[in-house]
Amino acid sequence: TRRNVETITIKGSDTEVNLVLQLAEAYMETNPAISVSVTGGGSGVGIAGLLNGRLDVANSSREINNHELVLASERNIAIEHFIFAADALAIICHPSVPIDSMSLDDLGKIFSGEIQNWQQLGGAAGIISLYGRQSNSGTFMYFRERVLGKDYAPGIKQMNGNAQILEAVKADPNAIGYISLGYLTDETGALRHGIKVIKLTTEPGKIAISPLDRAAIKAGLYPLTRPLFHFSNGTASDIIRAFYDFEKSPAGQKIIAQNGYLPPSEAGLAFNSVK
Amino acid sequence: MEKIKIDIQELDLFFDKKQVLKNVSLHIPAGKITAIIGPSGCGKSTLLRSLNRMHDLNPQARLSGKIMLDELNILHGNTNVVHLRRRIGMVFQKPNPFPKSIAENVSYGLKINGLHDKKKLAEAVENSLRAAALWDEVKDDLDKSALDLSGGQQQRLCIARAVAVEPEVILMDEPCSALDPISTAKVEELMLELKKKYTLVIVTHNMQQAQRVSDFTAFMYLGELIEVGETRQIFQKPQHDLTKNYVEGHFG
Amino acid sequence: MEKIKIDIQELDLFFDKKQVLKNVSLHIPAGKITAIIGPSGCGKSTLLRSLNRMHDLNPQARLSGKIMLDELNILHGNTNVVHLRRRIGMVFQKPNPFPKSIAENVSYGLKINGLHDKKKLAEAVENSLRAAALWDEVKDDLDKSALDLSGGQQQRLCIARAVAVEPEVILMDEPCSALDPISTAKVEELMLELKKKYTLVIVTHNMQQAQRVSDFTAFMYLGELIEVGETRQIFQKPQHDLTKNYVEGHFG
Amino acid sequence: MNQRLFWDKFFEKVFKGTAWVAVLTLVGIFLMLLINSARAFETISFAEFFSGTAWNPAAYGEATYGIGAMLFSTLLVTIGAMLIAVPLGIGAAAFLSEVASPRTRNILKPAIEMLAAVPSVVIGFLGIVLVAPALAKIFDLPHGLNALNGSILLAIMALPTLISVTEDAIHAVPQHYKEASYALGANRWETLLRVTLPSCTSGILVAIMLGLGRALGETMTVLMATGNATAMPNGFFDSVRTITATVAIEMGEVPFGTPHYFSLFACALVLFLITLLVNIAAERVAAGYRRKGQ
Amino acid sequence: MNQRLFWDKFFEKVFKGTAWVAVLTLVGIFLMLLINSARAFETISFAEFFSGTAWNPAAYGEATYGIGAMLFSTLLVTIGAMLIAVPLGIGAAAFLSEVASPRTRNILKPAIEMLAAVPSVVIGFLGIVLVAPALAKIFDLPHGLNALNGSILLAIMALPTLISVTEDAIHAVPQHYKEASYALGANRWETLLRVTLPSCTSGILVAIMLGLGRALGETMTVLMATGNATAMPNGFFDSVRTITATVAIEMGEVPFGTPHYFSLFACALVLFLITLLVNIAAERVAAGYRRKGQ
Ligand SMILES: Nc1ncnc2c1ncn2[C@@H]1O[C@H](COP(=O)(O)OP(=O)(O)OP(=O)(O)O)[C@@H](O)[C@H]1O
Ligand SMILES: Nc1ncnc2c1ncn2[C@@H]1O[C@H](COP(=O)(O)OP(=O)(O)OP(=O)(O)O)[C@@H](O)[C@H]1O
Ligand SMILES: [Mg+2]
Ligand SMILES: [Mg+2]
Repeated sequence: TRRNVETITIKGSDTEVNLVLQLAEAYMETNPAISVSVTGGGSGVGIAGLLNGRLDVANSSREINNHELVLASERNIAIEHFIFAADALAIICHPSVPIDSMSLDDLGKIFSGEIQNWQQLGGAAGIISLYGRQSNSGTFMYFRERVLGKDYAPGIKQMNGNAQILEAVKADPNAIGYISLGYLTDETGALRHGIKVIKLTTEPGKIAISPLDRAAIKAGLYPLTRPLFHFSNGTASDIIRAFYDFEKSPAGQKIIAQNGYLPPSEAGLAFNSVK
Repeated sequence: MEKIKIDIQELDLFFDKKQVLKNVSLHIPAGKITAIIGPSGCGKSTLLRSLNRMHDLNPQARLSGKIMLDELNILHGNTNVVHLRRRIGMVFQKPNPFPKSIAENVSYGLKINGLHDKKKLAEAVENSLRAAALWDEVKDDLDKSALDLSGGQQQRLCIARAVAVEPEVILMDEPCSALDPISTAKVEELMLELKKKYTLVIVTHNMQQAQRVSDFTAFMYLGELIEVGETRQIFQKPQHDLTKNYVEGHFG
Repeated sequence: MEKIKIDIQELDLFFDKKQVLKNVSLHIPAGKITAIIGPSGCGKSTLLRSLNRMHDLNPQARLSGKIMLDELNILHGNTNVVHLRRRIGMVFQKPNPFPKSIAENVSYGLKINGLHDKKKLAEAVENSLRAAALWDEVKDDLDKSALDLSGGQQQRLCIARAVAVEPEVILMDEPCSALDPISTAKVEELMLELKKKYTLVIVTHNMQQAQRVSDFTAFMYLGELIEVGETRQIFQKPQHDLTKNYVEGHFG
Repeated sequence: MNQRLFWDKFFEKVFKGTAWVAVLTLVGIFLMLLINSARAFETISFAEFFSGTAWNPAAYGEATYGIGAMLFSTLLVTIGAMLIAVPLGIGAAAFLSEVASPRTRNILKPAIEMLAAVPSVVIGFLGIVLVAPALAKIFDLPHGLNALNGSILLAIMALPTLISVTEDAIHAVPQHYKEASYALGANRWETLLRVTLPSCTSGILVAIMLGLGRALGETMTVLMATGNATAMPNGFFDSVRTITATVAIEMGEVPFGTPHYFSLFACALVLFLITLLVNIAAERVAAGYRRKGQ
Repeated sequence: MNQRLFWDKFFEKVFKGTAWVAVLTLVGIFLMLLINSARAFETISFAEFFSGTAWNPAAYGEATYGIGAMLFSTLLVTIGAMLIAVPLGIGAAAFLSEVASPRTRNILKPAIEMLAAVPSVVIGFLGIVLVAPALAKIFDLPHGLNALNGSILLAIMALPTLISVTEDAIHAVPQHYKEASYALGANRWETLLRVTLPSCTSGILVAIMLGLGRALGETMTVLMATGNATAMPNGFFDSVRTITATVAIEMGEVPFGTPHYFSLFACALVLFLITLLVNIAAERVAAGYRRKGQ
């Protein structure tokens, strides 16, 4: 390249973009010879970029799917993955909704359109108004895999980012939506105004867990916790590996925690193909 | 004395800083034809356009003085210019037909005044075009564009258009400049016909024409009204040297 | 016989389906003034505009026949119209100054012909304006917009503009229609001056003017060229009844 | 004279050259769309594409490629936008050129043209935080992220073009036409409606077509403010997803050369064809008008 | 007569009404931007905002809000786009109205207006798959996602507006001006350059301003094709991130009411002010031209 600097081009998940950007900056401060560029667009965009040969690393908040794996092998791309942090999805609704907790099953039925009225869950009558992300977002896919197991209701409003879901839910008395843990609280760590967090149960009878309950999350009890991935083509080069190492280091993990994200789970670390 | 239809009193007109009319006072008698003559650029068109407030459209024009149409103060800010122009029709120096059909050009004024009866409109179009000596040439092309007419045909069309709405006063700025002698004669006949009911003010460079049709003649020079009087008197016994030189300078 | 400058042979002209010129043949002698007369709408302007291919701009116009300028076939597809128009200048019936200053209007033609010397341009502007009897009125306003001139002033400006580029042939479509007798006399002087070097074709409705200035007169009627001959002959011994009626119908 | 001939030739070359570069670029884009679209129909049937109402290429089950609902949504939002923008735009243009004082005009005109540069995200944002709550309140809806919101925002985005181009077209109408009308006793509005506007139909048409193009092709704003739901809408109060929003969202994530990829080009082509049809129809109407008017 | 008076009043009301609705909407947007921008400067200093070159509101250490690099990038891309689009646009417009046969014109004009409706993503996409590799090859660069790519794409997007509006302005110049020029022996190009174009400067200005607005305000395309790097660029071959791209990227994710949120409005306001300045400057030039021309 022209300026005698090695570059890593990273693109993908909007959930990860701010976090990885900060990690990259902290990394570049100590390694001026390496330039890391980070952009968003959605997990799908990142993976597509990798498959189309235009990226070094794709950020993704979901696993790569079969369809993409087939394309990768057709194009002789060997996907390597690295989990560097974890995120949790919070379910939020308008404070006027008189429901505090629900089962994962009911949540799936709401988002797939089988339950359409708050009355069916014991609330006041009102057509449930769904807010989610767009199909290029990893969160969209993750939530569909994990919670629905089928297609979203066609009436779901696909918003452009976490902040927009947040604002839309605030304004709509029948709203329910999902957002990343990092957007739930403000700088001081307090829950943002105008929304309500729904606690989730995995099986009937079990106690409902709030995503604000750090201890429960650490213990792996909150059901919507997910790993955050980096994907690369083939075995990661030395400079990419060095960046991964920085993310694993205490300095890197501190940045992850500061941003409201979680360290990778044990299972995640074990799953990594880049060690 | 005749009844005065329009009374111009001490009219000054500036375009920006240039004074084009200088203290012009003139009586236009009702039911007569008044001709305004004078060398090119002396302010004839400007004076004519003052009478129906055409200078309103030009932000550079400033007028002072007074013009009365019967009891109506023409230059007053509260005067309804739409009503005023309805009463004072105009034929412009450069023929300016609308980019519409010949028939629509003539019926435009009637339509905006609320006449929508097709038969009556067609009649009025025919009568006006006949009066302006254009009917025979265009009767088969009434729905053709007026912009495709020859210069003289456009001029007659504009006369027909102005006559169609039957205003009380008709201002004509060189209405025969593009016309051959025969058409000119017909338009002059029309003027004599019109003055039975209406008041006419015409601008002309044709001294013979002024003598043939007008009852009164006003001579302008460099923005000033030099002399006005009965046509015969102006041409035969002009009071002023300037007038004398001008009307005698004619030839042919 | 005089040298023939322009030779029109069996010219037909249609606008769409309407025939406006019918088998017109006419010789324009070099160094003379040829006047074209005829009632309004008979095709005078159309004929004039054929000579410098102005109808090229109108897709509806179709011409057939032949027009020769010296050895040049004017209507031929390969003829360089730019050179042609450089040789044949034109004053249009409706004065059409550019929306530029008075000086720029006159110098335009010279500039596009490569004259850029400021002093020479200024001289040419002055000479042309003087020739068109406009200099005294506008000499202090040379950089004012030409659109603010009076009708007659615009007409003289267009004459000055056409004369400035010194074409071989000058076509003038009613060049004095908006002019007072004195300006008219000056423009006529100009024409007589010009014909010493150039060839002139004028359209006029003024029979006296035709008699005063032209050497030859052509009479048109409904698109046909009825008669052409020496001016005296046409006005005093017309061969054709139509001509006779027309020239005798004049009055004053 | 030789020099002059040289410049003649030179300018002729330059103008023809630029014209062809511009035109060929645009033609190239069109062809590129056409070729890529054609490949979509190797796997997707025409019938499914145009009559299907479900667009779900990333479906959990089988992918479906029906643009019905999106097409209807697009038309809904765009027609709504034009219904708002065209009268407002022409009215404002007429006001600026015929009524407002030169001073007012000199302030307002640049201000309006300036608004052509508001980034579409900002307008979309306004849709979420201002228009949506207002609509919800006025029409007593749970939320205002619907087709109407999109129409309003697109109208706002089309307005600068519409006003500015129309104003200029009105301004270019020769003064003597207006004088002739006034002298016959017509008032300002009659003159405007019967003389001025008919004399500049072609300019107004350009304004409308560009406004329409802007509305049809705009992505960000609709994507943010219409709720972006793929279901077939029942009216202006339902959330909708337009064709452009779909193309915008999915273009980034789709791997090259797949049916999904080609189908997005087919979507863009449909937008083209809509504009073309409207354009041809509008030209017809205007031509009829002009013919009558002459 | 009474009825006529009623309609007079009615139309007067309607036109004034529409004009005011349109104008107030646009003024409202402006005020909204202004107010939100003002709040940005409660926490961010003016000096930092305008002279700082690092834009990093989500920084690891302290957030920085300097629009220097972005502003320079925006100007680079936009000026580049205008340098390409304006000559091409005027050339093509002149060609269409003065040279092309009516047939050609009737085919090309709607085709060009149609291209105003190509969604910006599609153009951005072209930038990635066609223009970027071409640039990389021609100029021997590692990749073509740079300012030049953005300029080219924005020029393409501005072309339909530029061509269409300019063509119409040229078309509206009264025929008799051209006749006068031809009759003096001017050729087509001289007539165009010295008579026709000077008579429609205001229309061409509108075309340029709208094209500029489009280029400045466009998000998707630049976001996709310029490489989106926040570093200060050294020239057209560096990756850049424009102000609109920044606003577009960050608007979706920034929590409301934070300094970051307000700073995005300040960014949008800067875009406004650029357009305004250009507009005023252009009006001056044109007015000078007109004054000289009269
Ligand atoms: N562009 C055109 N399209 C169709 N018809 C036309 C066009 N121009 C002129 N005509 C018609 O051709 C005939 C001749 O017109 P022309 O302008 O040559 O007349 P003219 O002899 O100059 O008349 P005038 O003395 O009134 O100027 C007229 O009947 C006119 O209506
Ligand atoms: N809009 C204007 N702005 C500035 N000056 C003007 C304007 N209109 C006319 N003039 C000037 O005012 C004077 C009178 O013009 P006007 O048109 O009244 O002359 P006129 O007597 O009608 O001449 P003509 O017989 O040539 O038509 C002229 O010197 C002209 O240059
Ligand atoms: Mg006059
Ligand atoms: Mg004629």
